[in-house]
Amino acid sequence: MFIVRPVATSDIPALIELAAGLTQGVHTMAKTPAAIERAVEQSLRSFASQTDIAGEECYLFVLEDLENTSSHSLIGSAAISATAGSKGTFFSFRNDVIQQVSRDLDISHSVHALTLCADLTSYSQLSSFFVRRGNHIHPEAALLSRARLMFAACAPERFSDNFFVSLAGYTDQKGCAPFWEALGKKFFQMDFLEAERLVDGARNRNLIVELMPHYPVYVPLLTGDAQAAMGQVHPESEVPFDLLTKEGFAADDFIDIFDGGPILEANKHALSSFAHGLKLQVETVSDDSAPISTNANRSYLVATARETDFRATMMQSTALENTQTVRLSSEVMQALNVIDGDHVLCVPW
Amino acid sequence: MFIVRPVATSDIPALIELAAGLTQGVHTMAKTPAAIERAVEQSLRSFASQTDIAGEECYLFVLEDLENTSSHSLIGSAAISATAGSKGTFFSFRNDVIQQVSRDLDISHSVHALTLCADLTSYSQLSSFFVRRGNHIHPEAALLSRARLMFAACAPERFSDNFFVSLAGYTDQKGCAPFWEALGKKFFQMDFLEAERLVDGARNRNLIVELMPHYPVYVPLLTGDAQAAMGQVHPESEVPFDLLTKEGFAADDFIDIFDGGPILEANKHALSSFAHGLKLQVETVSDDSAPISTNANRSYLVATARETDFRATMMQSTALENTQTVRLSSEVMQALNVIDGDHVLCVPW
Amino acid sequence: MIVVRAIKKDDLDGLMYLATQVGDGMTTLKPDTEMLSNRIAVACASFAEQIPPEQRDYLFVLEDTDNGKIIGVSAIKSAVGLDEPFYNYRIGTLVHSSKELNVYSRMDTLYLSNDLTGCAELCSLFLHPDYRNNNNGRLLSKCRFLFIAQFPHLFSEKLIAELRGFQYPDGSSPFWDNLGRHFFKMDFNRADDISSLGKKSFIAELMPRHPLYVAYLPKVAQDVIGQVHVDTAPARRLLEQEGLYYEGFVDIFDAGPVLQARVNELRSVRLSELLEVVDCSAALLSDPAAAEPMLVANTSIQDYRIIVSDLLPHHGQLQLTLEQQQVLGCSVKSQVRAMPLNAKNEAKNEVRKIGENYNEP
Amino acid sequence: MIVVRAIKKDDLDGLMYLATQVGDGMTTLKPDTEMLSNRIAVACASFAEQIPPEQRDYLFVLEDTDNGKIIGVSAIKSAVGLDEPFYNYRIGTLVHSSKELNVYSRMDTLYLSNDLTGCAELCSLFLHPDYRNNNNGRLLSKCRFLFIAQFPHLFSEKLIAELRGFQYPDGSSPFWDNLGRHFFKMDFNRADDISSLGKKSFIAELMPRHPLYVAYLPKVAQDVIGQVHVDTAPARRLLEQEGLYYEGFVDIFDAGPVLQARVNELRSVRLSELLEVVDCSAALLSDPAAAEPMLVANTSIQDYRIIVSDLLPHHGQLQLTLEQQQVLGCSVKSQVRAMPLNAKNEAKNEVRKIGENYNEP
Repeated sequence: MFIVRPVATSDIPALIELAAGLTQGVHTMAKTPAAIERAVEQSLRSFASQTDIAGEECYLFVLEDLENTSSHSLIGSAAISATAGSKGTFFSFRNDVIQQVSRDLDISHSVHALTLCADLTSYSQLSSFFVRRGNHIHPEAALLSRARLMFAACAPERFSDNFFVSLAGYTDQKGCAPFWEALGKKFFQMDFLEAERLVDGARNRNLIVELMPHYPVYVPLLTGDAQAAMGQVHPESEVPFDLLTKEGFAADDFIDIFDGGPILEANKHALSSFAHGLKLQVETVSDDSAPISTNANRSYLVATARETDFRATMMQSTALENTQTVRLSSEVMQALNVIDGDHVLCVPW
Repeated sequence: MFIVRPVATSDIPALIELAAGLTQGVHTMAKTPAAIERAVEQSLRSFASQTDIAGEECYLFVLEDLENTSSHSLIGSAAISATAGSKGTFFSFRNDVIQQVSRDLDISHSVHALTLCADLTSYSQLSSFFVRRGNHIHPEAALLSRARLMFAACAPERFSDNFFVSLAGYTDQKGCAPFWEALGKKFFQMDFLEAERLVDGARNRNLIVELMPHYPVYVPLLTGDAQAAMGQVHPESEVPFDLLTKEGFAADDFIDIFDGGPILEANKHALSSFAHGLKLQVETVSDDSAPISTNANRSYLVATARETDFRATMMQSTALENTQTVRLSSEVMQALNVIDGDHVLCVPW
Repeated sequence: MIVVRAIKKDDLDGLMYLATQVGDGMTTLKPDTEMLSNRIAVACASFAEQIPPEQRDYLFVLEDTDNGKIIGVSAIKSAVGLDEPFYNYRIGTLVHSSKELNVYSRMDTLYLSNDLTGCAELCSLFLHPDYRNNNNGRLLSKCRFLFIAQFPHLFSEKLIAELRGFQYPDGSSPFWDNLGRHFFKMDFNRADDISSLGKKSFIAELMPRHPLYVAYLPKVAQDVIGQVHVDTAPARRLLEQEGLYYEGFVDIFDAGPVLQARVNELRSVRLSELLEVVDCSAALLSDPAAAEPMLVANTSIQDYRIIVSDLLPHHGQLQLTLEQQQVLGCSVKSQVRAMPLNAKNEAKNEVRKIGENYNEP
Repeated sequence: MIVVRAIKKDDLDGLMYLATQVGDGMTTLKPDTEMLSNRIAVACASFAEQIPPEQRDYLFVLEDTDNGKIIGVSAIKSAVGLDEPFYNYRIGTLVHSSKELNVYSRMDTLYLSNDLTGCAELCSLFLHPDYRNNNNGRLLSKCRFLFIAQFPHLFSEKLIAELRGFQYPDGSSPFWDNLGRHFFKMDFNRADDISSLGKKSFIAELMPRHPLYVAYLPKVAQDVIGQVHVDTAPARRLLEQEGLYYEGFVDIFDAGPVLQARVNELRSVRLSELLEVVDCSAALLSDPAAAEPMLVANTSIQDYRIIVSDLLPHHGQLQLTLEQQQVLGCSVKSQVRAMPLNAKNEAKNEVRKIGENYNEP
């Protein structure tokens, strides 16, 4: 059984071990022990904060395999920031269309251009998603990715109405990004991985506005390689990409300023966890050994509806769409730490 | 009793009479007899067209007072274009935010700028709204304004997924627009009303890209008057503004390039006529003299669900939210030209 | 004798013949009777000062007085860009630097501009192949500088000359292929037709308007910015010797350089002198050993005439033969304006080539 | 006698005293011992050619040899913008025209640019009030042009000078108030402090980067673009007479003009001559009635010295008194470089004022 819960200080060693599997330039999860410690501390502060507007909070969740009793039970992590620009302006390239008109030649056509913009600064940002052995869509990966949004659905005042995720873009075997070669490198005068290392994966630092172009970049002037890489996702990010598009995220309007990777964004109303989430009251199953129902053929993600001690897991159930209550197994109730009469948020799988 | 129906050739004299009440620079309805004839012909062609993608169609509707048997029974008109840019690129100013950062001064602030853009070109556009004696929100004004969207909801393949309306901006008693004075006039070298007359109210002509600025216009550099006029609606357009915002339209992202007036836009899912429209089957009331129901205390707009011979009117009814059928009075049925078993679209008032 | 003079109405036939000898690449001298007769009419009105200075188009012809043939032409347009926008790319600099990363990037940028609007332009130079010898090419080009020196009040502050840019032997332009072509979704032949009608501004409307970093272009396109066509290199040097400089403006199609000068810094304006005509029959005033070719022009705008003579001025006087006086339409005691044909630092071998390959658009 | 010479290490006290006499508005000469001794160190290394040409800062002092006092200073910075970006607004032109409406709008535009990156800059001129007489001001300014003429290979293609822009008597700038202020959400005093530390680039980062139409500005701000402060008008004319022009670059704060010149077009480069020193004890070579003030400099970079003398050169020779030779560190048969102090077209009355109000930033 898998659960997602807020990170705890005691998770730090496991996170450091987990981080050994990260690929540079792909994963946004903290990599060094010091960075991991800072991220955990910030998350503890964030969960503990009394806040009614989105600020500097960043919530870090871990995925735990309850059946694995070794020290390797922690198999993934994912985060959500209240606002992308809490520590500065979050920069991205907006896909703009510029209209070119020549009356006398009777020609009117549109040209694509990339404009450095701060549009996503006030959005909430999903980041740091990583699951060990994560090259296919395992249900637990979906649980980890979506649990963040279920938390946001339970505590909407802590987040923006809009969410985005920036996914790693295309790089070749040597870690070389064609989009970077055509654009960023000309201003930064260094290789992609070197730049990512120096800025620590951040897109909200002032040096970006110091170095990046201030004028629209006409797409037709980029190399063919670079144009092909625009919006293309890194193979290692295909799993989160699929999970997120299924959740309701859409890629189109923005791309990453470094590698041209896709930025997925959505209004909360477009996201399943908000739109199709069902807030139900827990009803105990009297006889735990008996099956909950012979019709328990639907898969749901289920999470605590409370803001403190958040927990999320997966379960099978009968259809819940027209009910006010949900029957949980004692195993699930224990995992979520809920009792009869508590509220939970259920989202169809 | 008021109905909205597609314009007919026989309406031309009444439309010409109606147009006498138009204010230049405010109303987008056709003003000259020749222009009115063209608009009517285009509308007839549009309704008659077999189309499954939005193209050059423009549908013109009239509001008729069935109880007025004089020649003045036609009291309003409104139109909806399948795409704003059918005859060219539709230009507007997009409200952009440009981020200004100085690392060493530790300052980061955003500056508003207006960018000439073609973003609305593929949207469907509402226009030409005018009702005689229209300075307050009469129910029939709402009927006229919303009937267009009910038609769109019945024939979504004829329209874009996104809609907008450009409303007249602020002008003073002399027809002088402060926004124009600060911006357009410097490029056009003529007064606002003169420019509106020359371009015939259009925002999709190539001369716009020839004359208007190609670079973002920094809002702080505009005069105070001009800044105050941005997004401000002309007094004569307050009625449509209120109707449209109630329908689900929002102003914020775009303004008109000439007078700075608000451009309201919405995805169709945000519009009541789409989101809250109920497609129901007509059930005849057996005894017409008896009240339909003593609980008929809800107001609805009701329109034919067919694409040809569209009709819309208002009625009182019981709540329809959980029903599959609707009972219509014979008067309404006659006005809509529907019979038992036909489908109608009902939208809460 | 060879003389350059203001064009006249009855030069149409001569000009038409000349225009038939012009190859491609010269957009302003096509063998089109209507076009040429219109141009002659404007030029005659210009020399007659019947139209406002900024509308004028001074057209000069090179005539062989021995047979009355018109064997060359050149022009000064008083002001460009007043009818339709005159576009260029201007090369600018933007510095991007971050102390935090210790990065300093100095980037060249291209700005689509109309900055040269209102400048006077040297244009339309063509010399018949049979006469590409002696000083004919240089006379035809330089006559315009002496004209400006004589009538500086007729010209705006700046003078420009557009030069043909780099092309491969097959006529293709690496600059166009890597920039303009991306924005010009039209068959190249049509583009070329439109351009040769002088309708550059129509095409410019389709070019990117936001500043472009030159670094976006492939190196092969970057390298030719401001470079002239190989055949135009001698013309470039000649203009530079007269005081024109490349100041970072280039053609939007082929990135050929625009040379420019302040009118009052031109060699002709600084160094030419008004001299009194003296007859040649008396003893030579100046040392014949020191003789060098001089440009000598009369001071009449309506019947402007200019020749090359070999005698040096002496104390404000210049000796001319009777024939020279007749060709210039002047006589003893008349004033003429003169300056050495060659600039001090002119490398003679190079400028000899002028006229052979000189093509102004 | 009054001499201008390359600064030396032990001039720190003299320079400090001079700096205490400077009022506001001169950001590069503050009475700060550390700053000044650093600057002197760089200047000494510059004259000694111990640092690369583009890093050099040539500092000249005006000394009264009668009492050894330092009474003035001026400088040439070899290249601007290489440490931190050097920003200006460049005035460009954009034409908007529609034949359909018969509208033709020629609009001036402001582009935030680093185009002048790498140019040499004239700066830091200050003359003690007690010595604002005779030719001292002009010597102090013009000594730099003769220096450039002697060592042109040390300088980049272009030379600039930033001049103070228009201000109201209360010190406010209509250009700043109508442009910069809107983008600079910071107390003006703080802005001024930062600016006076030479941190202009920090402020430029906050200025609008997209091209601005000048027509957006109120007329009062438009009118002062490229206008100098009333006290700076004489300095502007002096620089223009040496061959500098306003080419459309202005300061981002007050829109004061940047004057610029190609180094090889400077009056000093074109007209100064190398002459052989001849003793004065013999008969005068040149006509004393035709005497006019000449700038005369030695040819040593390390111990550069320049004075004003009254005798004209004659056939490549120049007579100097023994004292003049001593002050210049030269002797008979030495070479010196000289040119007339005043340009031909200088209106003497105007330039007399130089030094009184001349403030280079």
